[in-house]
Amino acid sequence: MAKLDQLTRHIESYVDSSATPAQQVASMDAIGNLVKDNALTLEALVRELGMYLTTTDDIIRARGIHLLAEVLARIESKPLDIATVHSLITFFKDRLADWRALRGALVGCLAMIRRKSNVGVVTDSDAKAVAQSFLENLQVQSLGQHDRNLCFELLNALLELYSDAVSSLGEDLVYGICGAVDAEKDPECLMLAFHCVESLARLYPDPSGILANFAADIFEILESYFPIHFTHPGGGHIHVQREELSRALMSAFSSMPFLEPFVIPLLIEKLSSSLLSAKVDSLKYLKACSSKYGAERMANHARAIWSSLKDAISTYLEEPVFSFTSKPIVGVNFQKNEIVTEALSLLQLLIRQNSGLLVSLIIDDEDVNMVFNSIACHEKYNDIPVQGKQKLHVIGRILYVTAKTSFSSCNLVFQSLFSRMMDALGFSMREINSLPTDNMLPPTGVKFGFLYLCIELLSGCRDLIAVSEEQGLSCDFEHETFCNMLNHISSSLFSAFGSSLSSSADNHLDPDIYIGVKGLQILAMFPGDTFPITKLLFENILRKFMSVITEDFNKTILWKAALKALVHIGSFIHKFHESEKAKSYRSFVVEKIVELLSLDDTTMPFPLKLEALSDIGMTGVMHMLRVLQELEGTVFANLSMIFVHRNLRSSETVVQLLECFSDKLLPWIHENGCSEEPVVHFAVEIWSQIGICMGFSVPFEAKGLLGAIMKVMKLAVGYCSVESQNIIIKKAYDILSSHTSFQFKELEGSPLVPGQYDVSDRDKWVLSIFASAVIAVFPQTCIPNERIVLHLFIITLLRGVVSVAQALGSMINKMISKSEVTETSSDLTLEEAVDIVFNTKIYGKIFSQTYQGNDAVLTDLCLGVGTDTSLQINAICGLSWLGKGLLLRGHEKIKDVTMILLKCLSLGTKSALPLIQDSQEETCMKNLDPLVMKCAADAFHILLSDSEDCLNRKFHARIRPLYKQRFFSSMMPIFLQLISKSHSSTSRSALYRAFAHIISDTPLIVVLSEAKKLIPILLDCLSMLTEDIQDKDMLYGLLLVFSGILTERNGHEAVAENIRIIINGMIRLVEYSHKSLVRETAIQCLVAMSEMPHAQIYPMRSQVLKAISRALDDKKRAVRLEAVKCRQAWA
Amino acid sequence: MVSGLINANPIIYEKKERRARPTPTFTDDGAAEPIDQQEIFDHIRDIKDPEHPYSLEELKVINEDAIEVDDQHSYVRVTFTPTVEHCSMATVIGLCLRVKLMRSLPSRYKVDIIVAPGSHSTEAAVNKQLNDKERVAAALENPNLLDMVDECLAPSFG
Amino acid sequence: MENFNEGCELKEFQTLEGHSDRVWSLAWNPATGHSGIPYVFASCSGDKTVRIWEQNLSTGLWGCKAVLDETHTRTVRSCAWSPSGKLLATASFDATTAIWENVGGDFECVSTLEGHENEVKSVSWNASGSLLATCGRDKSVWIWEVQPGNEFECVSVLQGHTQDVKMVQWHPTMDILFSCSYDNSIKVWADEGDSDDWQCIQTLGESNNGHTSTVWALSFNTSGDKMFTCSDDLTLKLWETDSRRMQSGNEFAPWRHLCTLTGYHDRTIFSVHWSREGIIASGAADDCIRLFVENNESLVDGGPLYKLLLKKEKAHNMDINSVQWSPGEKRLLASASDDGTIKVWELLSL
Amino acid sequence: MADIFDSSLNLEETHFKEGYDEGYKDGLITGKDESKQVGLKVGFEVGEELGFYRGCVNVWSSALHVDPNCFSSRVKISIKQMDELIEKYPVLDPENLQVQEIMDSLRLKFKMVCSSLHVKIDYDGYPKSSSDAKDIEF
Repeated sequence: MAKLDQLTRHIESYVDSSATPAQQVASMDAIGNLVKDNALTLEALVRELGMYLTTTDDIIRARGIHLLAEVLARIESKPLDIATVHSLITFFKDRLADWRALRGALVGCLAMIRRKSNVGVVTDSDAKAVAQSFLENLQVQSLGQHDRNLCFELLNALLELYSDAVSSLGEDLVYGICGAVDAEKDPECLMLAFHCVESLARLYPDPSGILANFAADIFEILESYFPIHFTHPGGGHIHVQREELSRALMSAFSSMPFLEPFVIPLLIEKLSSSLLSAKVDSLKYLKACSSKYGAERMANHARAIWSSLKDAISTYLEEPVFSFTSKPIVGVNFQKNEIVTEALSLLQLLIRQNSGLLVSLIIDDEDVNMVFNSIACHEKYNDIPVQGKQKLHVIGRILYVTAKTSFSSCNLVFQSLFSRMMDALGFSMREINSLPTDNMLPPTGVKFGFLYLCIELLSGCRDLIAVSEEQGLSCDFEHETFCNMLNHISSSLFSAFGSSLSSSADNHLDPDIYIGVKGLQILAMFPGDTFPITKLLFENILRKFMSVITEDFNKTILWKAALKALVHIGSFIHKFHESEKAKSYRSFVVEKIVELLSLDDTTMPFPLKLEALSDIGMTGVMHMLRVLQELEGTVFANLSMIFVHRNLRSSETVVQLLECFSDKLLPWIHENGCSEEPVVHFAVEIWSQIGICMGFSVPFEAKGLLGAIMKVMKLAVGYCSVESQNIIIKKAYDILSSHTSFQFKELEGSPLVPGQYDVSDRDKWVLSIFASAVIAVFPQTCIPNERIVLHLFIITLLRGVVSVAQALGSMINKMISKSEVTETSSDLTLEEAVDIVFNTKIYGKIFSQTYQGNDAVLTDLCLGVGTDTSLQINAICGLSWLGKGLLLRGHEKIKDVTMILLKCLSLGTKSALPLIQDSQEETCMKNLDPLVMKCAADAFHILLSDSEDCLNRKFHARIRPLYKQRFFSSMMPIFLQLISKSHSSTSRSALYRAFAHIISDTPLIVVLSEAKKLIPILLDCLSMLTEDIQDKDMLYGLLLVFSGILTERNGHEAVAENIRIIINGMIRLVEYSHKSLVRETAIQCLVAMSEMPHAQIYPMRSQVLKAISRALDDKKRAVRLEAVKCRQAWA
Repeated sequence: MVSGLINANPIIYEKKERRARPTPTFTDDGAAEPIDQQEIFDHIRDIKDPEHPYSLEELKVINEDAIEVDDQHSYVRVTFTPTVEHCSMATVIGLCLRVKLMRSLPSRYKVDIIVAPGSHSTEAAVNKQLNDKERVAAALENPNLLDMVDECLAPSFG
Repeated sequence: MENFNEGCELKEFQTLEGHSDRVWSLAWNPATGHSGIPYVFASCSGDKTVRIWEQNLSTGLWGCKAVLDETHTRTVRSCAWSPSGKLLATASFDATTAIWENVGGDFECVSTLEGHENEVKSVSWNASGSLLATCGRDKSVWIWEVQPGNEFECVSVLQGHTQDVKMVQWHPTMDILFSCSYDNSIKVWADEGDSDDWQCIQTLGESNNGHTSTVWALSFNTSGDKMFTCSDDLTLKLWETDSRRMQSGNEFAPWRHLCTLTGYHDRTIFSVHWSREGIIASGAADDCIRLFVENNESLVDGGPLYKLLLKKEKAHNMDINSVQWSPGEKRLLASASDDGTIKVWELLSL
Repeated sequence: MADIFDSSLNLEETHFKEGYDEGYKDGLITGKDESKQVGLKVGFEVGEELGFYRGCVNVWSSALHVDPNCFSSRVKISIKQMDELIEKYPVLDPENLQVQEIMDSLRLKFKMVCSSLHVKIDYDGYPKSSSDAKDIEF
């Protein structure tokens, strides 16, 4: 009972016209749920609604019916018995006549019709009845948008779910639907309407049946919509996109083959419209229709379509890009253009449908003939008049498409046109049986046009073959005419292209060289070992190109083109590297190129050799391996040349070789994941070489050499896996320990007493290379005898070997810490290592013969024990790389390091440095040396800047996220304090310098957060940096940070408090004479300042304007322009 | 004053592509870049016409070749061509040119603004007025005129 | 008077900064610079102010003694001291002319003369200080009479120029008014009879081989029988009248063109001034100051009557708007420029 | 015999004649009222300005009646001259050549009096009406 009045309440609230839509929906859902979970039977509901459904009050009645309908729509999946279904559908069917209550009726019918068969479904007869009543009662176009929408929904539902039932309605149905669709404007309704038409077509497929009789009318209705374009502003409330709608119309069109006589002419006509979208649409439609309508029907229009296609292509095809770098590798490359693409694919479709007809059209086309008779005969590209070129390219494309579409079309075009071309080129196709010979030069000169057409044609049929091979359909090409023709004429073609290539001096345009090279390339890229292109010919082509490579290296364009072609061929052939042709490629190209290196002719410039070598190498793994092998050989041959005969020329050679290796080959190997074995071998070999050479006196002055070797070593190791790294490092260590004069015995104990006070150049050499190997290893890689290595590094970094310092840093960075250690391994833990580095005593004598004090540790040296400044500087430099290692992995020891550095910077302000005991108070009093301070300050740059040489991702460093941020925020307060406390000007400027480094190396956002505190100091830093020209770049870097703060929104209130000093500072920088970028940026800062509150900046106005008026006369234009802007901003 | 536009529908011309200068290499940071034709042109090309939403360049009122500059002797002469022969806006346009250059060039510069010979009915008069600095100064103290000028000089949105 | 030759030097004595815009003109106080009274001059500027500069007797340097602002609302174009040196008249683009009185060192505006439709461009006192003349863009020249109690009454409005009038200047000895204009002419005005009936009694235009462009300024020699005018046509012109007939006063002595100094200047000449000793200074838009003197040789062979004594290149960084010789013993020249500065020069003969 | 054609031969002429006459008639009429309009306008303007000066002069003269020495002699003269000029103005004879001249000297005198009396009266009627044009002159 309770339920009932609950129900009535809902009903009333719904029917009540004053209720808000939300309320109505709510009550609808409520009722729906009641019914869904059987709390209420439909019968009950209907009984309840009774009077609402029948009352004469239109509004109430309409609402009542609508309510019932909506409820039904909500319970579509609820099983209902046949009787109920029947009575309901009958009810709604009848209501269709009641136009005042139409909405409900439509919703109701729709809900019922859409019911699935397993839950009680409308019978065919009922459905048919609905359809009838619909057709009798509804004037769709007289209804509102929403109702029309419903109508079409209903129609679609009927047509799809009850096709058989409604089909019997025949003419009435067709007629009714036409009426409904006619003059529909709303996009959403149209979507449905088009769909109706389409289903209608499915209903009456018979080409001469009922529907066909209506063809004219249907077309008349649809025609007006093509091409679809939205008049009212796009987007907005419309949910339908133009494309969808266009597609819907397209399938409507294409669904009715009998529309062909109407549709195709329309489309052809629209194809010539000036509206771009119309063109594209017509092409798309034509494609859709022709595939649906079929060859026979389309044949009637072939000629018309052909000519308008040709026009379309001619208007939109641009000049080809005559280059080898751009895709596609085989064919000719054109700018993408939608119309051209569509047109060509349509053409392809038509050809596939009816090759005979289309090809004959093409062959007989007057443009084609014009091209063949006149245009193609010109010798050079630029002899051809512009329109001529255009025609040539168009016909070329068309031939390409024709050839690649199908065997039949390919055959046809070959039989007709190809032989004509050959005749024109002076090769008779007559004696088709004469065996191909290589040295068969064309009797006539080069004819650009024909060669160009050949290329298009060849790449066409080449693609055809390639594709059909990929699809694995085993067709024997021996029986394809075109293959035979090609096979027979190929060597003539070869000589034709070849001659054009050899005749082309380098002053020629690219196109002339292009066709020659391209032609040969395509010939060489036909699949199959013997047919249609024989191995012999293939080899000839390779020879041809190789001769260019080895002889014509002065003709840059030609040379590069040939090399590219070889590369393309190489990477193509490499796919089937077992094939004969692959073999000959290896012997004719790879081997020859490789030989170039070893044979010592000075004619061909070495860089070119290397370019060829690397490019060919990168065509495939096998080739690469061969190249590596050779390169390695050459490197070592030359190395021994250097070491044994101190031959400096070969040292240049080696440097170039190594650079090629590290810049080109290594990355390729890495990316193409081929085995690292050769790389490892290479690295190891270098070490053995070093081992050997140690006997002799190496020209160590050849700095370039050392650099190159170090680089290669780093990269090689860096790219390798842990295992391989172990191998290399092991080898390296052996060499180091056995072939240098370092006394490893002495290095074990402490204090460290190095055998001699200065390391020999040779040892430095080996050490640096070793260091660069160490720099690049993975954390897991084990370094033998780490303790000794550490000691060695400590000693030698004091001698100023930077790479050693970097290696030390890298080691510390990658050491496994105690906590991480899994199984007890022999190698050091991080903690031990750190202990070694910071606490190993170094024998006093090392830092000066005279020094009588006791032994010291590294950090003491930084603080300047002893008198030797250079020693101290080296120590600091070493410490800073060490620090970088620690900082990156976020080790707390970095604090001590920075404290020591600070100690070197700031004198007599110990209070700020709790961490440092005053043991060396007196020592730090005497390290006033500004050089030392500068070095200590620059240490902070080393700490924070990203280095290319070491401690980066490439070399597997451990990098803790946000380490810069952390460091910055920990250092900032300390620096603020130190700076405020420091009295001596030298240390103050040193502090500024260090801080400047920190700020400019920290991400801007972080700096921004502290902007308020920083600005005054920043300004001091800036003015300090203006003193020494050396610092101009640093100054610029810092200024950029500063301008960053100014331009940043949330920088503003920080700025507000310092307006005066900022402006004054910037005005000073506007005068900075050593770097115009500084002046420029300073002015930009002033511009930014002009946006501060007017009241605050007004007092400064005249000053600024004065400074700017001077800047207006700056000697650099960029500065002047900024000045003008600034003046505008402040005026 | 003639109500309505002096020249209701002027011909609009292509904007010339801003010539990109070779980016100065900072290796020769010391090398001076004297003020040249193009720089002057870039200063004035975007000035808007007093009665059209187009720039003087688009209206071909000015073009680069009509600028004569001698940085050594600090001298510039700009010759402009009013859209129509009797354009009463000529003086205002000239004024805009002068003001813009006054604001953009070093103070050492001497600037002459003249109407292209035969391009204006009262050529001499216009030239005399535009180059009488006393009258220009007075003009720039006249709020109505100054607004008009600033309006024309306002950095162009385009 | 002594004979100037080459071997003179115009030495910069002091540069005075203070104006925040171009300085249009300046005027030495005639009652200063002798018998121990420190030199004083006034300058007026585009910054709407007038500044009074006084020489410090101990240092010999000038300092800004007073700034006369908040009276004129636009550029102050020119200023002139009454012969007594008590009153200073200033003409402004705000269409008014202000009269300032020096009361115990500080200046107060005792009267403003209104009447011009727009910019007033020049003001000048007659020799006796009883009459004041102003001119402006409205093409008219106004003559005012000084009444007791700093009252000024319009005597007459002279209309004759066809374009704005750039400068008015009274004859050094007689009540004859000279005006020069944008219409390229110089007009001479005199009172016919005694009934305030001022008429134009002579026009020196192109027809009397006068100037071919704007005439910016004019200046008389001490005796008043010669006058130099300077112009936008890049020339200086010398005019002469019969001094005896003029002194007799019962009939008007017409002025005639004597000679033209051309080829010396290459931009507009804004100012010309004639020193007691007969040295003519010119200031022009080419930033140069030039000095000319009579060419005694020329009397024998008909060479040029006047010759260039010296040319001071880059005397200022920008246009020179006004050059004025000081009263008193010293040969001081003051120059005012667009660069916002005033320079005091001393002419030294080596 | 030929007279059948006459009419057609003279067709253009007759048409032209008719057209001309009509045009002429219209021209006369429209011309008349246009000039009438202009006359009204100008007449009104002149009248207004004259009236304005007349008013001022009357005020001043009556002031002089009360206190003959309230203005300087020069001002008295000027006022008197203005009076005469206004009288002299040939209101009913616009063709008269003096018109402009008189009006000019009237304006001049007026300005002089005002400035001498330090009064700021401006006739903001006809002459200033095209002020917006003046705005951009310099």
